Amino acid sequence: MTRAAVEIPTKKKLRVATTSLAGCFGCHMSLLDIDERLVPLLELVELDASPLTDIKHPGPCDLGLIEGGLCNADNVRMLRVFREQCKVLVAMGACAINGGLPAQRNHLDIRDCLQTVYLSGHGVERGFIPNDPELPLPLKQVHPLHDVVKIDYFLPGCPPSAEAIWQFLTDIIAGRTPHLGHGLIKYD
Amino acid sequence: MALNLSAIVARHGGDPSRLVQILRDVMDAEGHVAPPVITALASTLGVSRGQVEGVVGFYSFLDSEPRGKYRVLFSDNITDELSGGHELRQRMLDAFRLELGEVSRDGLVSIGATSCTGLCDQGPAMLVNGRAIARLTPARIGAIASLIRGESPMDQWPDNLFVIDSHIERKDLLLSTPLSPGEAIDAAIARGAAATIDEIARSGLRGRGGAGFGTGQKWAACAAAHGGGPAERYVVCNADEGEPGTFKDRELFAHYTDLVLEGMTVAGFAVGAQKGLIYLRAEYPFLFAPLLAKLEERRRAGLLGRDVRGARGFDFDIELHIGAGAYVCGEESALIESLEGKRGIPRNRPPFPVTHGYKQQPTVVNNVETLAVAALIAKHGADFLRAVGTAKSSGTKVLSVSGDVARPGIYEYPFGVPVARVLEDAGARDTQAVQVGGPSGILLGANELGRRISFEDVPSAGAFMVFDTTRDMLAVVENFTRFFAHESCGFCTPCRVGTTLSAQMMKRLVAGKGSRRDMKDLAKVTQIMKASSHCGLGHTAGNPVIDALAKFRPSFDRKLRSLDVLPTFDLDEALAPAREATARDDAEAHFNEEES
Amino acid sequence: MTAKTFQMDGHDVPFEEGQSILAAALAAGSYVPYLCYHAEFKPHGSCKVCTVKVNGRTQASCTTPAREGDVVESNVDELNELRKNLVQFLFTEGNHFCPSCEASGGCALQAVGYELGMTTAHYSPLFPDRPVDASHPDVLLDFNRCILCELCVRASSLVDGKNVFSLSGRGITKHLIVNAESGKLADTTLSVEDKAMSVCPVGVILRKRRGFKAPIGERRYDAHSISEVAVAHPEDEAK
Amino acid sequence: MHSPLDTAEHPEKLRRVVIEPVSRVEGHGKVTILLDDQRKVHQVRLHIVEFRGFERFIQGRPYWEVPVMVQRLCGICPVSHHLAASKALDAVVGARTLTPAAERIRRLMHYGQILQSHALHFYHLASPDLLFGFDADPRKRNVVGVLAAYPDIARQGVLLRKYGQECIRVTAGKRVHGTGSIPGGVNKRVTAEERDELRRPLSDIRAWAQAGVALVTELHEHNRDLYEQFGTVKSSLLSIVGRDGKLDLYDGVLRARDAQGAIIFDGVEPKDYHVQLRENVRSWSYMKFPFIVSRGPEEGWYKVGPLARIQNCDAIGTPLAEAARQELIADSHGAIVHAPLVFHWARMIELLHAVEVIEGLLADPALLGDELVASGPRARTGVGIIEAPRGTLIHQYEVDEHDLVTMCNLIVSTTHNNQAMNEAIRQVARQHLDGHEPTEGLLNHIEVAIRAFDPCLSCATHALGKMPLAVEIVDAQGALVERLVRDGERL
Repeated sequence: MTRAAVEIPTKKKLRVATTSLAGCFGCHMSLLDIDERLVPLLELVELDASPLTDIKHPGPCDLGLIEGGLCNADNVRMLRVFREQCKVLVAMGACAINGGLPAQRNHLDIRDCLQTVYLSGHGVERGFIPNDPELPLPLKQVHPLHDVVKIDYFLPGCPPSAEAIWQFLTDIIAGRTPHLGHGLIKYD
Repeated sequence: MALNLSAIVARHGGDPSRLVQILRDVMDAEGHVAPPVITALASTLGVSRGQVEGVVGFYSFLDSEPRGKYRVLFSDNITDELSGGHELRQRMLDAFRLELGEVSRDGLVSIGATSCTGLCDQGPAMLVNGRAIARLTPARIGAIASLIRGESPMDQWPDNLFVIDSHIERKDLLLSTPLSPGEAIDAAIARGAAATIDEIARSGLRGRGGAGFGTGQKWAACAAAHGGGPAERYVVCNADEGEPGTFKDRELFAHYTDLVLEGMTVAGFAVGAQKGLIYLRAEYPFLFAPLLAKLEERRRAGLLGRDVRGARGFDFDIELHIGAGAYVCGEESALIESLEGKRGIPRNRPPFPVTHGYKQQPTVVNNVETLAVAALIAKHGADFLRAVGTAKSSGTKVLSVSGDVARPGIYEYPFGVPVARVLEDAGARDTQAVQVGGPSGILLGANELGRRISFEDVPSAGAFMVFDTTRDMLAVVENFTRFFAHESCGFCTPCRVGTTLSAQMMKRLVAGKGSRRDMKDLAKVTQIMKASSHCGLGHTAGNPVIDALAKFRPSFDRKLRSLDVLPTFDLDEALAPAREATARDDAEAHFNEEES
Repeated sequence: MTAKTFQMDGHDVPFEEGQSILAAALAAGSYVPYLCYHAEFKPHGSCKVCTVKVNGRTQASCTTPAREGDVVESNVDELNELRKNLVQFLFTEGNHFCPSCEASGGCALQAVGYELGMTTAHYSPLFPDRPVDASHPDVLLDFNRCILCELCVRASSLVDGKNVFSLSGRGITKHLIVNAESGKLADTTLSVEDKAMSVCPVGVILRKRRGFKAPIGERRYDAHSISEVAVAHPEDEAK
Repeated sequence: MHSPLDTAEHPEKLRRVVIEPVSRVEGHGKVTILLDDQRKVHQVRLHIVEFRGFERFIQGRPYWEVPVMVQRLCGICPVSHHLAASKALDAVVGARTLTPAAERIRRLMHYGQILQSHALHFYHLASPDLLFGFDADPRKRNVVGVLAAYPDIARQGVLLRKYGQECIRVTAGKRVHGTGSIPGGVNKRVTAEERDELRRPLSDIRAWAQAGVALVTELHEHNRDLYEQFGTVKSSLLSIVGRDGKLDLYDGVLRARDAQGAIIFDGVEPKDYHVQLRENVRSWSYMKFPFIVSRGPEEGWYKVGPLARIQNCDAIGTPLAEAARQELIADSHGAIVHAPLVFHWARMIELLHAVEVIEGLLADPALLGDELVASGPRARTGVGIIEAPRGTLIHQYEVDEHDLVTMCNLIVSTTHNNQAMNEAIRQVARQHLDGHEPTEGLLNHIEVAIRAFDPCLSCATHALGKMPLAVEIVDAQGALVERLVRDGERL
């Protein structure tokens, strides 16, 4: 294995934080699906807090990309941290935009959901509902991000395609208003 | 209460267009219209079951599931609210340990809310099994609760509970010109049909329901429909006085019945109709029996029936239809749908009712007050009306004055009367705002009291609700948005969704949980409703919001917190079910105040 | 004799007497977004997505008869914004989980959303509770996605002569019902050959056990946008 | 046996260190560590903190929607859920045997998934620890750092992942959350052009996969003690194996071995999984704790995933990967390996295997067939078991006569490893934290152990979620004394 010289970049890059709240990480996967273009992208972008880095909480950022909706108390708190830290906040993917599949529990009583999974769940022995203070409580309903904070842009799709994410990011980097042209807006 | 369905259907001649009336009778007999009854009715009447179920589902006063043996509905107009209606409602809910809209477990009582019952001059008001009770007080609520607990039959309840007062405070041309039964009909017959229409047209009479369309023009179009040839023509009296804050038709029907019926008959003569239909709102049950008696009396007097007043070939009779709780049926084409036994969905226009109305026949639909005025014109001529009012608004307007005034009631003025004059006469003090024409009308601020009631300036269907400076105008507007959300027929997207979103946003704003985004969205939603709704309900549903945003901006701003966006839901409350399931109450199981 | 025309967005559009502005525009190759319109049925104009300006007044183009010399605006920012808002209303009102919907890719609501550049439903979703009806052996009704266009109501009544579908409720509680005392589709006379089976523009009326048979890329609006499909085969699209 | 660090005797007297969220893993979780005044560790727990309720809201949905719906459990291995659900529902629609084309197309999809997920996990997420050291500068201890320092390795990782994703796109319609697999088969045939397109880069892909195996082998040899000791706790192993006993990640029967390699059960048909496995609930995690019934909840926990699989099977059916496997076995002189860091080695062997399998599928003319769906007599229930990238994945459904799902039970890979991960981090805490002030670098050791299992916490949140790191030091009364944010540069 050859090791290249490491340069800590000094040029001012676009500082980007990402996170997944009640999401499946599919949007992050789609971000990675820009494949080789990751290399030029990472020359223009500095990753702050993200599942890909060991920065656990975002500092001041130019851009925040959030995947996933609001399912529990922690999601709400983390979203607010992102809103405080990020100049531009983006709801990425169906869950962030409308709650997504997890919102299919919204017509159910969360108490009933918990009971089904932990009390009467198939093959569960001596079941009870986890109740440790370390665990964030689920919200009554799953909510989209814009129910709680201002969202600047919406990047739809489940997940948004790599092309859509690329288009969006290159627009932002170039200082343009992001515009998803034909074929890049998808809801599925 | 055994249900004799075939007797009910027979009473209505097995006529599917009487479906709403039939269902009302079923409600009276059984308290609800059960699914098997819907099935039986559909097959008896020869219509699809879905159509019957759809009608039951459309009207507020028809239920497919059992409500309480005593069905209590509190009037939810803003005037009821301002006079303590919500507190009384809560008192009654507490008495029976019920939530709003709930039926007690023993099936004894259900307590809900209904749109304005037209008793704003003597609110708060309620309906119990369709019967109106006004001037509610804690004592009356207590008495009613006892009667219900004792399961006392309603016809044994003290009569004084059901007394409806009359407050005619100012009379002008319409209310003070006497007319003997038959006089106007005679005059019209003498003048001839075409000339009667001309006379009406020349008088400048415009519809008193709010839109102000020329009555003569409407009659002429109806008479000329189908080339003026033979057709079944209809005259419909729109007495579905649903606009919150208006109760003038109630008084006209109570005390000027002959005048209204005379007007209908004149219209029937003028356009060549043989049948008149009164569409009376269900909230005025105290008018039903007197009205039916009056119709019978007029039949006996030769004022209705064959060869009216001896005029050969002028056969005209009037049928009474009662609504079932749907504001949108005040819209003339929705009203016609309802008369035909359907869901009250406004029709696409053209064609207009004057050519394709009731049963697709030429139909004139006029407001109660319009018809009463028409009777006077038939008798006294066009100039009688032209002599008062303004250039484009001849005659007078009957106003229903309520809210923060010393003397609520009926006030008739020549068109052109300044708003301030009405306020003064009614004994208003420290007026902050006046809602003229009801929620769909215009909200005037204190600096606009010099404006005049007329088609040129501030048109009004009759409602005149006064708010003094102690009132929270946001709460007023919130009540109105709730009203429209409840009354939207749901046919078109903008109104169906827009009214609901407006109501939600206003609710947040009033609770101090709204955001600037809510205000921006409110403005946008009302704009969408105005631009693309199917009928007047949607077009005007945003009016109070638009007016309030323009004229009472500080009221909104006071309630806003500084954040641009606030949660659209209560964060801590959203954790409550999970707290319950886990029996947790630690700090992490809550959003603290700062977070919420 | 020259055909009668009106002007739309600066172009002459020919029409036949009695034709609506929408029908004439589609026939002439000009797309106007719509959802509740269907060439085979009398338009009723409930979705309002086809709203245009006729001589300066906003009107639903499906229910407005074309008139000689009318000046119609359609493809302009103001109206597209209005339409987008109406589509947002529809998304807000129902439960539209496109990711797991078998109608995705062939859904007119979704395709019109794409066409209008909608990236979010914007408003706070209402998340109504609308249970599915799976009682029928061959047909599933998923009311979550209903946009109340009434095409099934019209098709069942006018073509199938069955009145399987109706509407009940009012305002935001308005909903599709079936013609059975049980409220269940199994107790109606619906059959899979009925016209009502094929008119749903979204994913409410579904042939059972057929979901996801069409792969991504081969669904109705995968290769061509709804604006292209609608004017290429206006009659077919309406079906 | 649970380690004593599962639950402290007097938690109220201890200080609490939190790693939240655990990063460079797929999903949300957090670790809490309780220490006494002498920094002795008393309690270590990996909490899965999210609950999404899939098992509940799938009830009442039509069965054919399920394979598409359950993918949203996880965007990293959506294909695993897609296929596990499809397999369960194959039974419901009576498709006892798939058509030859459908079988191959699903396998292509699945091995594409194994390839992309393993590449993602090793190159994008785990390699920074292994290449730079566990306590290297957190600012560069990520994929960007790898790109800068080892551009060739990073680039190969990106392209390997890309190739796997392309296999998925061709078979499922799109890279993430496609719709290709349906009950009874697939909806999309593979064209000759698509096949040829996938064949073109194969020789590079194979070479890079081999280089990947070589890289982990080299890393292991360079730091043998660490790789063998770090977080090592013995347990049973579980996976499916092919009916011929060979490694098969798409289909087979359940086999479990004890820590020494003796068979606990074998040949268990998927539908009988519940006879062998049950689940426990703990108060402090939304993720359940499965165990082998015959061993009981205390001792019946086990490991799943690459390390379990390559030791559980009799052999790997492809030559390059089998040779690599033999090397791994030889390295431990045939003893069962339990070291979490060796997961990486096993993972790269499987990655190589996936490339070989794909190569074989692309050479098989049956792949291009156009008979895609099979059916037969309906059944009420179905169980689908597949080896997802990170371990055994079980989907079970009951479907009523109206075609609606009435019961759903999911045991996802990460859930199987729940106890194993907890035990591993307890071991790491004992080995590295006890008596030390918890620094960022030390706390990353905890995460390194979690990462070795490649936990997909996203999957696990049908009851879950994400993992940053903050250290909160509280006094005996529970008041916050100090908060160290293990936040890369902002520590």
